[in-house]
Amino acid sequence: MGPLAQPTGSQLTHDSGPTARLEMTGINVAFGGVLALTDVSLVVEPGQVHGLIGPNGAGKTTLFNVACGLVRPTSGRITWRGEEMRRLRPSQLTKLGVARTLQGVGLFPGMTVLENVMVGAHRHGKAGFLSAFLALPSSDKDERLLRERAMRALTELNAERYAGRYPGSLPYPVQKRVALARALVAEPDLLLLDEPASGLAEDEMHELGELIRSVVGRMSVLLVEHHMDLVMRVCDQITVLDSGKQIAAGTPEQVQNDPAVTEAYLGDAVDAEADAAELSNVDGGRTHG
Amino acid sequence: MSDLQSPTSAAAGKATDDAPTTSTAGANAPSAPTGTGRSFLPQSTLPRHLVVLVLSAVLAVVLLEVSSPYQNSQIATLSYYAIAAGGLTVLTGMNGQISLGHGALMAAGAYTTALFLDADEPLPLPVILLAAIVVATVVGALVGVAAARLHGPYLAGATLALAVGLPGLAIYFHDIFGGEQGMRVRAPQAPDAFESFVQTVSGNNASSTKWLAYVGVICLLITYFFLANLVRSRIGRTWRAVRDQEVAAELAGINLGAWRVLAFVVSAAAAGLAGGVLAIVVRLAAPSGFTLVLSLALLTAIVIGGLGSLLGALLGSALLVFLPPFVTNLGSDFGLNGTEAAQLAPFVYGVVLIVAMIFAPAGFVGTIRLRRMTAKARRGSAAQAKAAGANGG
Amino acid sequence: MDYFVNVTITGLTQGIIYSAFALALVLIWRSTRIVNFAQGSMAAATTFIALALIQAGQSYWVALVVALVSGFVLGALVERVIIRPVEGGPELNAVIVTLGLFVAIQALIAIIFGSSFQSFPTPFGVRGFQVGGSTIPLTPTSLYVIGSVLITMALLVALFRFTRVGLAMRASAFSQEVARLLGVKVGGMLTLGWGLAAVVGSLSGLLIAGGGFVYPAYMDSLIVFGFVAAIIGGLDSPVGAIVGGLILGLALSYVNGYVERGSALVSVAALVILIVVLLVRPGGLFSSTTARRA
Amino acid sequence: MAETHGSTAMSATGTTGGTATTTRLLEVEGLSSAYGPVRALDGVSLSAEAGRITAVLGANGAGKTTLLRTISGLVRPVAGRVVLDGEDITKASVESMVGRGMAHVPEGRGVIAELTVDENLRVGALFRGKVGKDEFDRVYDLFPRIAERRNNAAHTLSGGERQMLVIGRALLAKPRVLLLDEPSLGLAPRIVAQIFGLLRQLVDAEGLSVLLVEQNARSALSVADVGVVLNLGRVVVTDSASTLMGDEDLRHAYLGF
Amino acid sequence: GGGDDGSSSSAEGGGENEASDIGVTEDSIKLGAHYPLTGVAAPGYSEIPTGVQAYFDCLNKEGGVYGRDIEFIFKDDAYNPSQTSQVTNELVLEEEIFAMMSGLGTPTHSAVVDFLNDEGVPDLFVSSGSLLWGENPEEYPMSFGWQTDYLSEGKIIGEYIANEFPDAKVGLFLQDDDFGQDGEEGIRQYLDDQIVAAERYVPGNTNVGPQIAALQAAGADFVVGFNVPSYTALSQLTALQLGYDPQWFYSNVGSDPNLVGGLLNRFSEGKVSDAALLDGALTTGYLPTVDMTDNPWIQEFSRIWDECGGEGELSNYRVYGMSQAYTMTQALQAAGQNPTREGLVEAVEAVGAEWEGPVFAPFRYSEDSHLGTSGMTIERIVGNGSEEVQPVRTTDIGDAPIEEFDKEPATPPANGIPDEEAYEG
Ligand SMILES: Nc1ncnc2c1ncn2[C@@H]1O[C@H](COP(=O)(O)OP(=O)(O)OP(=O)(O)O)[C@@H](O)[C@H]1O
Ligand SMILES: Nc1ncnc2c1ncn2[C@@H]1O[C@H](COP(=O)(O)OP(=O)(O)OP(=O)(O)O)[C@@H](O)[C@H]1O
Ligand SMILES: [Mg+2]
Ligand SMILES: [Mg+2]
Repeated sequence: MGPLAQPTGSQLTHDSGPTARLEMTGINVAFGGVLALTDVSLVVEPGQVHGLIGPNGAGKTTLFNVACGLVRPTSGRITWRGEEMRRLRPSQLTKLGVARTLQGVGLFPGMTVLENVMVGAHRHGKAGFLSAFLALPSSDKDERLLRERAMRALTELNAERYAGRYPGSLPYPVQKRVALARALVAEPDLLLLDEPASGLAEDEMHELGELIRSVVGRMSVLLVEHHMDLVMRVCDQITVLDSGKQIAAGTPEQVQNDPAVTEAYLGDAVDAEADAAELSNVDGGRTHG
Repeated sequence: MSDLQSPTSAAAGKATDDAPTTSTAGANAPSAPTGTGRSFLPQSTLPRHLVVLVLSAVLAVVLLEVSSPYQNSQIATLSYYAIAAGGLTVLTGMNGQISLGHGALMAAGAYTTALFLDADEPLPLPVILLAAIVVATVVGALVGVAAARLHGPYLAGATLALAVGLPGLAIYFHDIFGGEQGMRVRAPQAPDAFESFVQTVSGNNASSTKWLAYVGVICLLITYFFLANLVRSRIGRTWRAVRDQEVAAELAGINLGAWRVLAFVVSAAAAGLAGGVLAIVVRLAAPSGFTLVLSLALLTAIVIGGLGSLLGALLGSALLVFLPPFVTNLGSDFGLNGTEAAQLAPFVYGVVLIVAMIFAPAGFVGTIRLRRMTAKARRGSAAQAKAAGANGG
Repeated sequence: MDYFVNVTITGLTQGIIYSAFALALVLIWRSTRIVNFAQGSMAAATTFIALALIQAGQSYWVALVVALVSGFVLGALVERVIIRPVEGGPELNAVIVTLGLFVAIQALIAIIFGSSFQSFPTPFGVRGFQVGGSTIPLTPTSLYVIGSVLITMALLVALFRFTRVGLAMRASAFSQEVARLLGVKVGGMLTLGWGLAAVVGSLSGLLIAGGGFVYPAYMDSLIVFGFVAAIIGGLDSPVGAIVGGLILGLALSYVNGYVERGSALVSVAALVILIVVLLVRPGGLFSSTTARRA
Repeated sequence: MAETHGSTAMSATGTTGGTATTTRLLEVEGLSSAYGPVRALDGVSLSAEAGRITAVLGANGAGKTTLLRTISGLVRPVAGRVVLDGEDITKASVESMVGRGMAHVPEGRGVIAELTVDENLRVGALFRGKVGKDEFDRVYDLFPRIAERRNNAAHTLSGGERQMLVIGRALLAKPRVLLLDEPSLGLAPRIVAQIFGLLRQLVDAEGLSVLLVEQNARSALSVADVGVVLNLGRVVVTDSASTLMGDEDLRHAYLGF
Repeated sequence: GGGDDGSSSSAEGGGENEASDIGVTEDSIKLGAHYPLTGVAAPGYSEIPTGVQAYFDCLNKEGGVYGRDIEFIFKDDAYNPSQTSQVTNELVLEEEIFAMMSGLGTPTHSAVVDFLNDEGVPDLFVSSGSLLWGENPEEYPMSFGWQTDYLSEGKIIGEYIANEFPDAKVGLFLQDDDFGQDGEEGIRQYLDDQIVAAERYVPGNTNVGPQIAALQAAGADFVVGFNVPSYTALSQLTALQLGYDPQWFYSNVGSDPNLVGGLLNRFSEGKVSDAALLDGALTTGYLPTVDMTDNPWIQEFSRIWDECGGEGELSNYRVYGMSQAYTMTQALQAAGQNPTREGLVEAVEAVGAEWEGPVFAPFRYSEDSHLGTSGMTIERIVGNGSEEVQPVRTTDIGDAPIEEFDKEPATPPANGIPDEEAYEG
């Protein structure tokens, strides 16, 4: 168990009791003519890993964006810890105990890995402008604490040896780990992960799965992922979206055996081949002319 | 695990593993706690920066006392450019907001200083300069609020309009600000203590030019001290985060707008002080002193010097001050007449800008730093290869 | 009433000149994502070439063609030699390079052609038309200017909207590497973009010069207002450049004409207009939808 | 789940395709590349044959992406050659590659974000001159999701939609050699299966040669004929896909499963 | 006397040349100046130093002043006060000039006037008609104006119009700074009630349509412009567009018929069917202009330009520079064989008012005033030249009356080099 589980971390866990529950009801989002989400509802129970799956363009990232205040829903309610959140702004998230990773990596290219993670710990910074301006010892102490926190997060993700490097030249999975560290270092009660396993090899995915399970004691997780074995392994509950609508919800087993899900998302051999056969004349142009 | 006790040193070793790919990163390194290996300096910020401050002050006094009166005046000029460029470094280099309008913020400071010095019994100079800072800060805050939502060329355009627009107010309200003709500024007299100080230090006599140079340099050192503090703290890191990836920064709990405005405010404060120093050094606050050329010159200074680095801002400003007379005199030495030599200066300046950007895209400081990092990385990777070879075999 | 008409028309004719300049900025922005601060100097350079020809006895039209051609050559050359190394680098570096170019070219013009006032001819009359007994400040020359600018805009819109080259230019501007992988000759497109933009820039320089004085820095005041016009319109839109220029020209003319000592407020007014537009639409009037953030 | 479906698709057509007459369409000889002091490729040799899918595998940072980028000229090698169809293209320009029949789908969703979906496709077809509308329609049929977004700017697309767009765009170029860098990244399992199935068909029917870089070695090997394993910029092993699948030590050492 | 070889006959005082003050050696005197040589203000103004230089070069050939060569160093300030301050520092502190002369521009020179006076550097013959340099010698004891100040010019123009065009409805076209302001103040002293409109422009704003339209709308049939040359052209063109044809009167700064008229004519070739656009416009003069080919000063300056000048033709800007150099030579001669900065200033105050030269009317130099020449003619522009419509009249600032000036115009001395006696305190 990493240092995050040490006292500083556990101080926060008392919140993630029954109240640390995210509830989204009747969410609608439209971009111009595109209905990205239609009447989607979802509850992330405290201490659970909730999977969100669905075909590409189903609206998963959009739902994340709604939860983060990056996209304003045309209608619907978001309740976090029993309080309705209106006019939520992304920058308030960490204060509310919510952290998120971005699809892709989204690291700060001009900053070292350590600094990247320190930014994630922004909300734990106590020293204000004045103490920084005057270089008061409190500012230095604050920095030291943040740095230690960040190093612990990096260590937990086995990335501490990259601390002084710039992200641009690091292997993709390392970058993803750093991004995860940046989210974890905020010590959230709810962690939103958007495709954390994309670009990872199978063993790395395993490690990731274990990591996710290991943080569940401290926070709940909402996970978007296309790697089904990972999803099935780590999730307690799963919601399936297709074309902005919820088509299924339940435990991994229930979802896996739902024909609607197979049809829309998982596909099966027959389907895939039929598709391929039907479409393979994309390149008919060459043979015909 | 023992590394955890001093993560800085652990990271410092690794910092050399790779050179950052973006040129800004090169200049960022000083602020990154991992970048510098100057071990003789204390690690804590305050003592560290105080040591540098004192050393710089001593150096400055030596420089001012061994240099000629004209060089004194050039140093005075350098100081106001460098103060403004330092502020702009925070805004553009650290926070990624381009400003083509810092000349206007300097004007705010300069006119404030002129107005206060115009009084029959002017307040003490530090108070006046403080007022200049406050006024410029207020203007900067207003501009910052408007600018917080703008990006790239749109921000450039808005600040460009500011550079041209704000001095226009001085013409419109000519009864207060003296119109096109401007407000003449009576440079404040040196206190007696200054005279005895110079006497004891070097035995030179304390001219008003020297006094102004001292005022400029003192303001410069103080400004850079505070700016360096900010740059090395959480504040600086947050600014850079906003610059690099705004969505990720926002998700980390950073209020983009507020931090952008803060950067503008800090930067405007520096510009205000620079304007105040300019007013007393030039002895005039007039619209023609704050044309677009000034704003653009500041921007070129920080980029040529090395974007994001205070040292770079200083070097870039030095280029602004020393290059034109150097070229003009060189032209004269080669037998050009006064007009031709004068036209040569902007030509050479332009060419220098182009050549510098092509061959040293990270600026003076950034290029040197990148070079050093690459060299270290090369040594590092050679060592690694050796190790790997041993393993593989 | 006459006064209102006069102020309006002078505002429009001034505005179309801002538009012309803005159009060239838009073109370069669209084809290389660079704001070319050297636009004014480059245009001035070709104007001086045209002037030299006219003074040597050539007709206006010969000089015009030569100026446009030399504009193309200058633009292409500048892109190849000076801009190419900084393309794809940090945004600010390109800005600094064009600033350097701006200063250097202007100085070079002064060194070669001297820095005194010279007059530049216009092929059409400069007397206002008579409308119902009174003269309105619309002259054959201003019609020539308006016509040229509108035609140029139409050509540009067509280029980008309907031609393969236009598409290739845009692709190159947005993403060099992807465009290259798709077989687009990116280098050529960037050069072409600068060449064409310099042609439009030269045209604007000649139109602005026509019937007035030229000297090495004669485009300086336009750089600001032309840029502001382009920003108001939204840097990506040729139509926006025209509209932005006209709005700016009109607004400034009204400030100038209806506010006591308004001339002193013109630059302030430009600032205010720009800020108001950008507060409502941070990407200019004709900007497309805002980007998806995550 | 994806893996199972992928391998099913392969088993239907893949094994037979492998025996078709093979010509060495693309040959890479002793290729080395470096980023500054960092050497990313070190004397890599391999060949990709017509009618075959060659999977390039290896841990993160092994140099897979660099290999593809060097082949298509985005990275200039410090040593070695790239030969396409008997012609040395090591020094050929990036722009000329697609005209020579080589299409490269870069890592990380190489859409031109500011252009619309339709314009993105049109840019991909520019080098071919006039391209019939029906060919565009076929891409849209293949990926109905992006058909709906035809006139939207590409930056509004979801991650997976972008991936569909770039793959569809590459197909429009009608390449003989297709370099794919992690095509399954961010795609729903069903789409992955569909794309792999489609690839198999094209390869078998048209003699297309595919160089497929995948992080997910299992699913890549399930569709490929040949596997090349890179480690620290060097080729460790080249063998048939089925052999590699069977070699447990190798899988553990380099392929992470 | 050391290098006395003829023409500087006032070296008769005898004695040796000494390095009597900063910038003075046994055989040279250093003078400095600042002008806009680059940028927007360069056209025209950048020619002034070439005139000064040509004059001094010829003077040096003839033995200079008391055998000393005049070394004239001029620097570019791009019309930016900060830069003026920098180059002035360079001139004073690094080059160690003896005196500043001909520094150009009101805002620019404002930036250095305090410094020059604090340092005790004579600041002679500032190239600007602002009152600042001459009005109050107590504040700026080292500074001297040279050309007619704008207030006096305004008065002379006002009186002329009141006398000759008593029924005219006068509109003013003014640059929005001290230049326009002083001019307006002077004019209003004489014809306040005739003025129907006063329109202002700010340089850099090239649309003067609203201003001209407003003058037209106000019914002004006589327009007086206190503007710079490029705005003369703009106002003419705009008036043409509007079909507006009042009697124009441009103040001296904006009129240069040779420059503006010539340029206007050239571009409008064939297209404006009338003859010269500026034809018939009125203006003022205090110096001969190049079109006056019969004027002996112009003839002398042409010779100097041919012999000692650089490229290009003699222009009115160069005549201006040469005339200043001429006055400067008078001042240096008056300062005596071994001049000091103090002595130079004293000499100008004491005898400057008596100097004769190309300038039409005497300077007002005294202990109480450092204002330059006091008189102007009124001229009508004809073609590229002008004809006098009212001979020189002189006045002063404040409510000083306007007087006719009847002295014969001076003629240039041999070689165009003055011969003033040393003023002995
Ligand atoms: N700003 C926007 N403007 C227009 N359309 C948008 C915007 N953002 C999202 N969309 C559309 O909304 C739909 C849902 O997108 P979203 O990114 O939520 O999908 P997703 O489920 O995350 O898909 P993927 O698995 O591919 O990442 C997509 O079709 C997308 O094109
Ligand atoms: N732009 C770059 N600058 C410096 N080093 C780089 C750069 N790109 C890649 N590298 C380094 O080159 C090596 C090979 O990288 P490459 O991207 O080819 O690996 P990969 O096998 O594609 O990995 P991944 O699975 O992460 O995509 C790595 O060590 C990486 O750190
Ligand atoms: Mg998504
Ligand atoms: Mg890769």
